[in-house]
Amino acid sequence: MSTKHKIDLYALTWRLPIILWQLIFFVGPVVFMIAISFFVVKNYRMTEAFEFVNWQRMLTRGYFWDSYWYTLFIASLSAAIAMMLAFPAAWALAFRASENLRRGAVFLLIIPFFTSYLVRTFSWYVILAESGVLNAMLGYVGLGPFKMLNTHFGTVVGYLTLTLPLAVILQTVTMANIDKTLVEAARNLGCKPLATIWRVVLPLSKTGFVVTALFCFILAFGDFVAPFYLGGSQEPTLPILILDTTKSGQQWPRAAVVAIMMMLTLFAVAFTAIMLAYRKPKVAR
Amino acid sequence: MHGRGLNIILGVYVALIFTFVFAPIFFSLVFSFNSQRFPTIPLGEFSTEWYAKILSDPDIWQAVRNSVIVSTTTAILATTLGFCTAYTDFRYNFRFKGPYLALILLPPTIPLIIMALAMLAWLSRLGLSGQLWSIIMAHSVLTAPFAMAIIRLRLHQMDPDLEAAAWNLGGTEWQAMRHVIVPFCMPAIISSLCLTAAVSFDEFAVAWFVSGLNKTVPIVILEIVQGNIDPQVNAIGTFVFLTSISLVVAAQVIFISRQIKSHS
Amino acid sequence: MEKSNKKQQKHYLRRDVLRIGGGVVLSTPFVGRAWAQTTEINMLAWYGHGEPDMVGAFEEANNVKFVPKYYAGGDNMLALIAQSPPGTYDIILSDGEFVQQLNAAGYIEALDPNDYPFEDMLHEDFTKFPGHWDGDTLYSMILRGGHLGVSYNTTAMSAEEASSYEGFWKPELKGKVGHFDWHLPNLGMMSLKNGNGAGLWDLTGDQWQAVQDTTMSLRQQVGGFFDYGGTFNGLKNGEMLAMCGIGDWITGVLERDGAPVASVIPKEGGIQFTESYCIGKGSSKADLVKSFIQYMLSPEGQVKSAQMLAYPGFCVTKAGRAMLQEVDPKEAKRSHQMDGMPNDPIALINEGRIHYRDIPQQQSLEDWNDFWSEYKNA
Amino acid sequence: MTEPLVTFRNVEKRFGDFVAVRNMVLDIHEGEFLAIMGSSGCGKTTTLRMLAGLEAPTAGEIRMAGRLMNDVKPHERDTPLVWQSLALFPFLTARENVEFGLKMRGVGAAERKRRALDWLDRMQIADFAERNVATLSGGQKQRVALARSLVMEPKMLLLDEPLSALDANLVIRMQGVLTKLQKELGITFVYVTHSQSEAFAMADRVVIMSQGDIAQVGSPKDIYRTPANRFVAEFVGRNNILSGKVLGGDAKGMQIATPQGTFTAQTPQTPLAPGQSVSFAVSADLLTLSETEPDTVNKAQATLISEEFIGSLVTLFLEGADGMEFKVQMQERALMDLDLSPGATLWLGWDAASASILSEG
Repeated sequence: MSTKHKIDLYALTWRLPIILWQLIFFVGPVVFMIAISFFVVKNYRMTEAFEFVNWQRMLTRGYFWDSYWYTLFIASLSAAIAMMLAFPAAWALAFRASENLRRGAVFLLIIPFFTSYLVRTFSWYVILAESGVLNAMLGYVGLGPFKMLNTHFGTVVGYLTLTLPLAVILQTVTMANIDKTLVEAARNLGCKPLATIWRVVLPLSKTGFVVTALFCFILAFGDFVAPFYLGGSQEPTLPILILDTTKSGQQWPRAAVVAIMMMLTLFAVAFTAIMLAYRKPKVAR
Repeated sequence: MHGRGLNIILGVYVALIFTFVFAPIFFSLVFSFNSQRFPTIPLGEFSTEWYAKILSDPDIWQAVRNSVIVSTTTAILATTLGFCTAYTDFRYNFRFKGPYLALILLPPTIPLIIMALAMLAWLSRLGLSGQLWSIIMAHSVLTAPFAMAIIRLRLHQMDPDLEAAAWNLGGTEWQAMRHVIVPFCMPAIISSLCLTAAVSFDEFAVAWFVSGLNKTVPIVILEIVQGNIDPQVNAIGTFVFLTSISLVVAAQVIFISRQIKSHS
Repeated sequence: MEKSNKKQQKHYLRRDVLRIGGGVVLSTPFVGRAWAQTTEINMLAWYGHGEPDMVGAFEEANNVKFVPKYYAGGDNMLALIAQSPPGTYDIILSDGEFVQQLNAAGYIEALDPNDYPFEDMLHEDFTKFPGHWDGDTLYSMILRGGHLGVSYNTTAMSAEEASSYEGFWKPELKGKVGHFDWHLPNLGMMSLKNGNGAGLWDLTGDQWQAVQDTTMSLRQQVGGFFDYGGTFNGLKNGEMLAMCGIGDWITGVLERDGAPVASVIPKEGGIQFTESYCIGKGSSKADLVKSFIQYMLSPEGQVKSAQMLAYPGFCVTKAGRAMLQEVDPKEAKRSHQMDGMPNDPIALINEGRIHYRDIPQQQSLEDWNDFWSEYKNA
Repeated sequence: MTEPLVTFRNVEKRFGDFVAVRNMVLDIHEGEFLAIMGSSGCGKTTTLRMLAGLEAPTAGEIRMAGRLMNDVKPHERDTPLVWQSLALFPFLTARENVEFGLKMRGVGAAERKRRALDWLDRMQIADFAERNVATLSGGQKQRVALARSLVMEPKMLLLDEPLSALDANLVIRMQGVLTKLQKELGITFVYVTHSQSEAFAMADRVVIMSQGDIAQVGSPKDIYRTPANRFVAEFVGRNNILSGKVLGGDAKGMQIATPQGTFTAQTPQTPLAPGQSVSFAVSADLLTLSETEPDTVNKAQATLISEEFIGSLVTLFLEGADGMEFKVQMQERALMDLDLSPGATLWLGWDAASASILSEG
């Protein structure tokens, strides 16, 4: 706590190694990736250079932009669906469930996070197949079969596998932390239940919800497993494009271009979201 | 507020959500004991064939061994990184604290596939790719923020006077760290070790890119899914599930339940 | 650079011991630690080539252990080699048409032709396979081949319909046609459909445009793009009723499993994939690898290749074929590897209905690849 | 007196632009009970933290027994602190908490235990020695905290509002415990508080701080009866503060003209020139109240506004000329024969000795 200008060995011990570690293993790779996007590939070998050819090539390709808008769309859509599906459950857990029940539910929802996502995806594959579990069950009640695999539906189911538990957990925790008396006060003042949610619960949970939606978006945006195995990679999302690009002929520089475009998009989305989340709520909406 | 009917509807809804979340886990378990190579309805016979197969495959044992090495080392490294950052954030104020915190907190916002690409390119440039170490370095960066968050939350609950009290009673800064900060954070440290180990144990995108010829369990799963797809995947999945779940339960029992309790 | 890629690791378990039973294994998983050190051979190959059914017996006999890295396409293979230090891979299983590029880039060692049974080849093409020789120097040893045509679900398509690539456009198949996610075999087939015949890889600008148009017209039929596992699963569970870009190498596995699928070589002609072994440049285990290649070219090895669990390929040696007929007549019959049988792969080659897979002659691989990405996004 | 235990010489502490302590000059003597008092943000806690070495002065010198302490680290000092939050280690038992300092100083386990139990016994909580501190009551925790500091056998004990979290009854009890301890041990207590009653009840000397400055140092009685300046007068007790201009005066008294009339106050040590602006304070309990004009030196008429009872003590609020509010404090029975209906006009009276001139500061 001294204000001396001597080198404080103790303070540096907790600071310097982390800075170094993160510079080498986090900043390093990201910066290097940016550098790579200017390299060129000759005979399947990457050669150092400073050329814009990769940028030019990728950004002028129709399929890049098709993938880009599709990925943005499907990731946003699945984040929105995850948020909406999660809300009633989270609301019930936050306001209607006992504390023990809530804790148990959150605990259960943590479990899937630590089971293999690949295995769960593979399981969906079997469930959603035309001859799969779900269609068989629907068949008993005379419905279907429906084509669910290799469709946008399949992709979204895959994304939800990843994001829905997270959305429910974060929403529940957010709403459980709302001061209950505010909700009761609103009810007491004659606010109808739905209006209470709209005028009291949602504004109070805004920050938490925006962050939750952002996480859902990030997870879906960067996932290649769901669109590939459940969506039949049509249309290919950006992560699949990255894989395709690296697979075909060491085109790392072009993959780097795609990756950088993804990062820029994410930063833009995250920035907007954070601005939204921390903006002062309008009074009396 | 009104009543029973709403509660029932909500209960059913929550049950549906849980069904969605647990269906793949449940069916994976079922298929792992199903004799068919390509599971369809109706199911085939009960069989432990796939378990016998993975248990007798030395490559899978090697992968398990690799995964254990990677996840424990990652857990220790990430928790150390997380602890240092959390403590620095708790204790100090300095000019570039914002960037400093961003440095450790940003990685999860970057999609794994991008991290994977960048890591491989960078590590092979440094001559560090294709080894177990490569996975560990990448995973430690990816999981440290979770460790940081857990430990920071715990420190947030600590009376800041405790550390000063230790100095005041004649302890050096190092002694205070050892006898006060670390014991106080111990539950969070253990939780963090469990959680980071579990995350690392299941991560495949980055591991797949940087691992070279060293395979961890999720990479083996990925290769089976990409290649000779068969219910071994489910058997391994069940195994991974059991491992992760014991780690998570440990973490839960020790720390998380306390967090939720004190926050609601 | 680093030696670690080649670093010797202890071989923990021996397969035969483990086959005794899982329970024993579970209690003593690392019992093999004290055993003699095993030489590791790094293999770069398509999925399945490093699995126990292929290499297990050789590993046993020679106290070696194969460490496989699987790739997904020839350009992927080249990329993987390019980004690894020389000597990383001891043995490379390459598609025939990529050998030339491997050689040009200096990734592979020369072989001694006297080591291998060239006198016993089933077809003269196999002795002087394109790209495998540079003048009189041998660089790659052919292992096996397979034919690509129309693969289909026999309940959804008749053999008649499948006998032309036209079959993919059958209205009932809308959304049920799948692609193996690699441009070469798919675009090759479209080129054959356009009647380019033997010139399927040597396309003028107009022809290339026509191939693109033909391909695009198929897009509405397409239900997905799959890797090996996905192709497999899609055909098996009926999600896909016809697949473009594959052949018996996938349907054969499913047939063995009792699925109603088949592959035929349509009247426009079929494509042959050819798989060949190369020795990685700078490998310190070239002698071991050589004896492995010899082993795989022996009748025993050829039978293993024909029976390979991941996907079958036909024998290239007469002795291998004879032995297959003897030890596994069922598989020999299923794969038509019997003289006088219709669709005998060797007979198909003799009839001129088979074209070896190659890389585009007038366009770059990149152009094809770019079009493929566009097509996927369409 | 012997050489002071602690000397502050022109000590200043800044946090960025904020000056927490300004040009502090203060001696702390051996064996005294010194209270530092002030409202929050006045610098009292910063002063204490500088004594403990938790903050280093920005300028000036702090010496302990002659030794310059500015840059001596906290753990190299002998200044145990009883924290406002108590800062007991929640993962340790009561005994382990008390042992902590000894452990840091490398005292052997057996010796540590003996001394810790000894002190716990002395604080009458030996029964709870092996209990986790989280399970103890507020008063018990307080005693553990005291024992933890005193087991170090310091020459000086620092206390930072240690009683602020306790309920009123317990505060009185603990005040007794603290004064008794201090007398028995004969060591210096430096006690920081915002509570007048605590400071005045226990301390030998009180330091009153305001915005980083020392406003007054003195015995409780000095401060109460003769506040040095307007701040102290307003802060301490219930003072009536009147402002005006000096007319003149001699050693016996000074005449001051105010909007409420001309009054005589005690002559300060530094005489004031006529015409100078000045304030003086009269403690509320030194005012007399009557229906007829009193025969005191100073008198003024005022209208009763309201009254406030605390037990048998009554505070009356009256309005004098120019809207000046007077406060009068007295026993209830002394008011028996007065007409106390609101709006009644009453006479206030006080002696010149009761009115002390405040230095402007």
